[in-house]
Amino acid sequence: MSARIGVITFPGTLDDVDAARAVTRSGAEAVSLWHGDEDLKGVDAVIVPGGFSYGDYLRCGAIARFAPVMTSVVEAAGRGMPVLGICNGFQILCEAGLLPGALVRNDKLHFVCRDQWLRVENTSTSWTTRYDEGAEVLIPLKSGEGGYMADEATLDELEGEGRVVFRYVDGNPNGSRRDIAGVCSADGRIVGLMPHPEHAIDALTGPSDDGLGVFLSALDAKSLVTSA
Amino acid sequence: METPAVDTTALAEQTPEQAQPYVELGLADDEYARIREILGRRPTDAELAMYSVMWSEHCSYKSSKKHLAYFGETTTPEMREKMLAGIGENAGVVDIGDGWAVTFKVESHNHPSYVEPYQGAATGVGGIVRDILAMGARPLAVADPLRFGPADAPDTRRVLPGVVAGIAGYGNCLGLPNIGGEVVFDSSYAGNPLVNALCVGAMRVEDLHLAHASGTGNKVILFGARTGLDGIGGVSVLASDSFSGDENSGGRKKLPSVQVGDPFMEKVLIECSLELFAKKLVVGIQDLGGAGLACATSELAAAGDGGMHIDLDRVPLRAEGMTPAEILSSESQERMCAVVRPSDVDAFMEVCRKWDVTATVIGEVTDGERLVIDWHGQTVVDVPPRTVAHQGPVYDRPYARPAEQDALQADTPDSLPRPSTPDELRETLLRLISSPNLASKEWVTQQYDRYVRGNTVLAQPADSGMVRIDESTGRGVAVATDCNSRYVYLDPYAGTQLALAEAYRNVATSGAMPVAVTNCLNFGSPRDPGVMWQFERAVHGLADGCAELGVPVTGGNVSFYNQTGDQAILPTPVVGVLGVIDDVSRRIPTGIGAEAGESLLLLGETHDEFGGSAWAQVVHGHLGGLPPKVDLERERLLAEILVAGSRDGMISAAHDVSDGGLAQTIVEMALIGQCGARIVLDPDADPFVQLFSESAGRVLVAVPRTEELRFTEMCSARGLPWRKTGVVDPEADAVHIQDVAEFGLDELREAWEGTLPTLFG
Amino acid sequence: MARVVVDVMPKPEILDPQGQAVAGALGRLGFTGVTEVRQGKHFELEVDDDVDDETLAKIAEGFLANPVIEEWTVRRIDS
Amino acid sequence: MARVVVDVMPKPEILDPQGQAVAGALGRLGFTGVTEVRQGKHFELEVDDDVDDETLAKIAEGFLANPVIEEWTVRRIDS
Ligand SMILES: Nc1ncnc2c1ncn2[C@@H]1O[C@H](COP(=O)(O)OP(=O)(O)O)[C@@H](O)[C@H]1O
Ligand SMILES: [Mg+2]
Repeated sequence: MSARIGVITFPGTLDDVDAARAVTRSGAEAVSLWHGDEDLKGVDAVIVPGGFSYGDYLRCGAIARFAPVMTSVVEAAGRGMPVLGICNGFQILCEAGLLPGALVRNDKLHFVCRDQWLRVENTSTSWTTRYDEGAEVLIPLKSGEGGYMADEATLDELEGEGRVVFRYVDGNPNGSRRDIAGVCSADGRIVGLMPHPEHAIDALTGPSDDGLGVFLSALDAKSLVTSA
Repeated sequence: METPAVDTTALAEQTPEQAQPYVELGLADDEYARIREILGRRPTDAELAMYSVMWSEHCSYKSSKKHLAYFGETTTPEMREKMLAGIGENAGVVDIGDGWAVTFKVESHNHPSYVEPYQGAATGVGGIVRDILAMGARPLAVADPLRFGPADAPDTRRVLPGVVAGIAGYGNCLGLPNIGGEVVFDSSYAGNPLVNALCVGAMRVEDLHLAHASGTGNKVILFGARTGLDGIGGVSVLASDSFSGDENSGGRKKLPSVQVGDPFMEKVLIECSLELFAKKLVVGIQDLGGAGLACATSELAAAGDGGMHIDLDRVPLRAEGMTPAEILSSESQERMCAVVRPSDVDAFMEVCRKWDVTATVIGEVTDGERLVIDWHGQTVVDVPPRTVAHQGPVYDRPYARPAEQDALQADTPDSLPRPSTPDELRETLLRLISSPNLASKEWVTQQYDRYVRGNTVLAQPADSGMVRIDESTGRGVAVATDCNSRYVYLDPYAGTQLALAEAYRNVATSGAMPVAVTNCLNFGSPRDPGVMWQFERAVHGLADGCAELGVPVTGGNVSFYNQTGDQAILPTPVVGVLGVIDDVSRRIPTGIGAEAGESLLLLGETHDEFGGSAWAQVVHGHLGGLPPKVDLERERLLAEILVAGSRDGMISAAHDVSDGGLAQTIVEMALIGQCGARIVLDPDADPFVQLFSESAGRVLVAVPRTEELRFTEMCSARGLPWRKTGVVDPEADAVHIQDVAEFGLDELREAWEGTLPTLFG
Repeated sequence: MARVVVDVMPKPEILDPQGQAVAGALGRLGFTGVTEVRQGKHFELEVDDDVDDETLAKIAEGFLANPVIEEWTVRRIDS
Repeated sequence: MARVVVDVMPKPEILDPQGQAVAGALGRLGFTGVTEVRQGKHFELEVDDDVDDETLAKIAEGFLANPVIEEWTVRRIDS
């Protein structure tokens, strides 16, 4: 039976169709999850996609983290279910305390949409096993509040534990500390990143198909648990 | 403060002599007289508000209607074949095959964007997206043709970043990819920038929704944002006492006519509406844009087969003490109005609850012929809806070719000193590609999300934006908007045809077949006979051009009064062309270097044509003479060749030749493809003319060596002139123009990409 | 050296989608009793002592606030 | 009914690009003497009288501010 991967839709989520397409393209089944339902429909992993949940009012992700579905996600993540947060999803996971740090306004103050080179720094997370160590990938970045911030102690800890998963190369687009584009939880099962691998699954509609590896990796991650 | 007495129809009957501020509301004496005649009494405040706003230039097209009729007259039955909805609907709809229908339209939001650039531009995007949604379509993408004053003017530094941030802030949050547009600088736009927004949407043919309120007993439901004091502007004179007496008696002070957008609400409204359509819960639907409820109720009722009764007390309000006139003319954003069968109301409300969208039954369709609106149990509006929506005044404004036009056309660029030595040519090229109008627009476009929804196949920088509509078949559409207003100024008829030709060519250059046209006609004051002449010529040029190309005008928008003081903007009829491609995987990109060996072929003919050119502007600050010649027969042939070339895989890259000439085209193809090229000019012709002339009807194509013979034979057989102009050179990090100069790609990149970041930070 | 605080708020008649979103979320989070929320900007400026009130007013009106849609207050805080 | 003001500011050690941009622009506009600008958010809440300080503190810390990067103050304003 193929893996079933949930894709959450909040009001204002935009890239849910894209995330679902990427899941399907990788050979898994995409299951759509609604922000107002606590039910995770028995999925093996969850993607919190990009967009502007609740208009990004107050702070990006600040309102969405309180949605009923997030209660279940936090609980399932605690039991080891793989969770991926992309862009707004990354912001939501940080707000929810599943990942350390916070995302702030880009240093140049403008929204930035561009094809961005990233280095995959950790290939043992649930979402990166299909990449070669140190691989450089070209993936769209599109965000206005993508600057990764955490205090020095946290940053040192992340570096020390190998929890920086993706790093910007060829120029830091948004002022992120230590060029961090994505991080993971201590057990490597929760990953958040600002760039959009789901927009790089096909050279027709994206700059490359380099992003597919993220979704294929989830097939290998075979959940420790399945959501109830 | 006591609530002001409400003006009712009963009161109006009793006080026929009461003076009314119709002049302040923009109505002429005879227009006011006509309203009295229609109603057989004086209008109430609320009626006066409705008529004044619906009979405004913006809503009634009173100065342009007479001329716009020419579009209908020149549309042949053959051109009409694929049109499912045309002029007169919210947006035109075209059948693109396979059961798909596409709708697209451009609208202007010029004045609001000058007053408050961010919100003005943001709400411009919001408005056009609701227009497309109101056709029953899912909005797919947006584009934004923009015009500003000189790039280095201080006010441009206020307006441009705000406008761009507003379009980005709203469009990105809506989840609509931005796939194109224009950024043009000219001093004539200094006090009057042009912010035009285009939206394209798609639906299954059977899902087309028209704005009709039929079926007696059907409910009228207002849904979306609450109604506040947004954009009331002029109508606030009805509540102020400056007109009827004492300043201090508590009337409302004049409100800023600025609207603030809530893109999140709009996103939710889109998803909610699409779910309502899918569940077939909607009989008729109308977006609320300019003129708010006044427009939506009168247009819905006018288009239906009965009357309508509205209970204004039920409208959810955001501000206290709003008068009926204010509620009717409020331009609060993110609202829609639907007509729903009574048996579907519960299901309708259920969908709205799911999306957390406020929805309220505010009235119903009646079997009468009148639009009746009540407030606190009394009737404040009782009118024949057609008189409000469609029977506004029609002006036959005087128009005349300005006396200066001859002198302008006689002032040709022929005597301007031209570069001739290799050094001069080299310097001219670098100067042109770094000039604000020709420089890379990445500073603007990288603020726009072009990826969202994962169907964008081409976006800026590209000749046209292209989105996939059907993932299973690969069917998609391409859109381009163009207008060189310098050409239009020199010759409005030919200049508008050149705008059409360029947009048409841009669509074909990406491999799509052009099928329909929309427009946004931005002009100065219609009271100026010279401006009216420009307008009349532009409409004729466009309509005749469309007839010649066989593509119908499906809709458009007119924006008059674009001027600073007495100085009108350059006439700017922005033309949008929609094309269809049956498989987006055969799109033609702009950048070279994708194939191992490619030849560069210039299709079309180059003449010594510099009137209105970028060279004349940048180097000499000159505008005079005649624009390049337009040959639509040639454009059509060129398009057929490009589409055939794309279908048979004979073209690996292509880019049209327009502003800045061939030099600009080559530089962009090289920089976008990050690949060098060797160019060989015709030794028997002037290199300056070959590099910088702006002759129309030309495209530079890259053809794989293996296809070269087949492709050139096709061109020759069909009578399209072509000339081999060079080869792609992936080994070289340079563009080498034989006997002229060599340019490193880095040097070109710095010149082309450095300008806007330097100006705008 | 003085510290100056400038608060900038959307005008009362102008839509405040952010404030509305916050108010809505508070309700869903179970915080009852908050009937309205408006959200604006808060600036803290360190200024030399010779910067006078008129200059501060100009900075607030002409730059920190957008008078078309916002209102503002300027306060000096002793330090 | 009471009015409550919550001000939320980036922590001193967190980069504040918006504040920096404002400070830079003021310099270019010829306003000398403004040595530092920081930009945060200003919330005005209308709350029922029975909403206590503890609840307000929770709203500020748990929702209006993100303690990872921001600090905040809560003030009641009589009305
Ligand atoms: N320049 C034009 N060319 C063709 N049709 C036009 C033009 N300007 C306006 N129209 C048509 O007139 C109708 C009314 O336009 P408009 O008021 O902009 O529509 P809406 O009421 O949806 O805002 C529309 O169908 C529009 O397509
Ligand atoms: Mg409309």
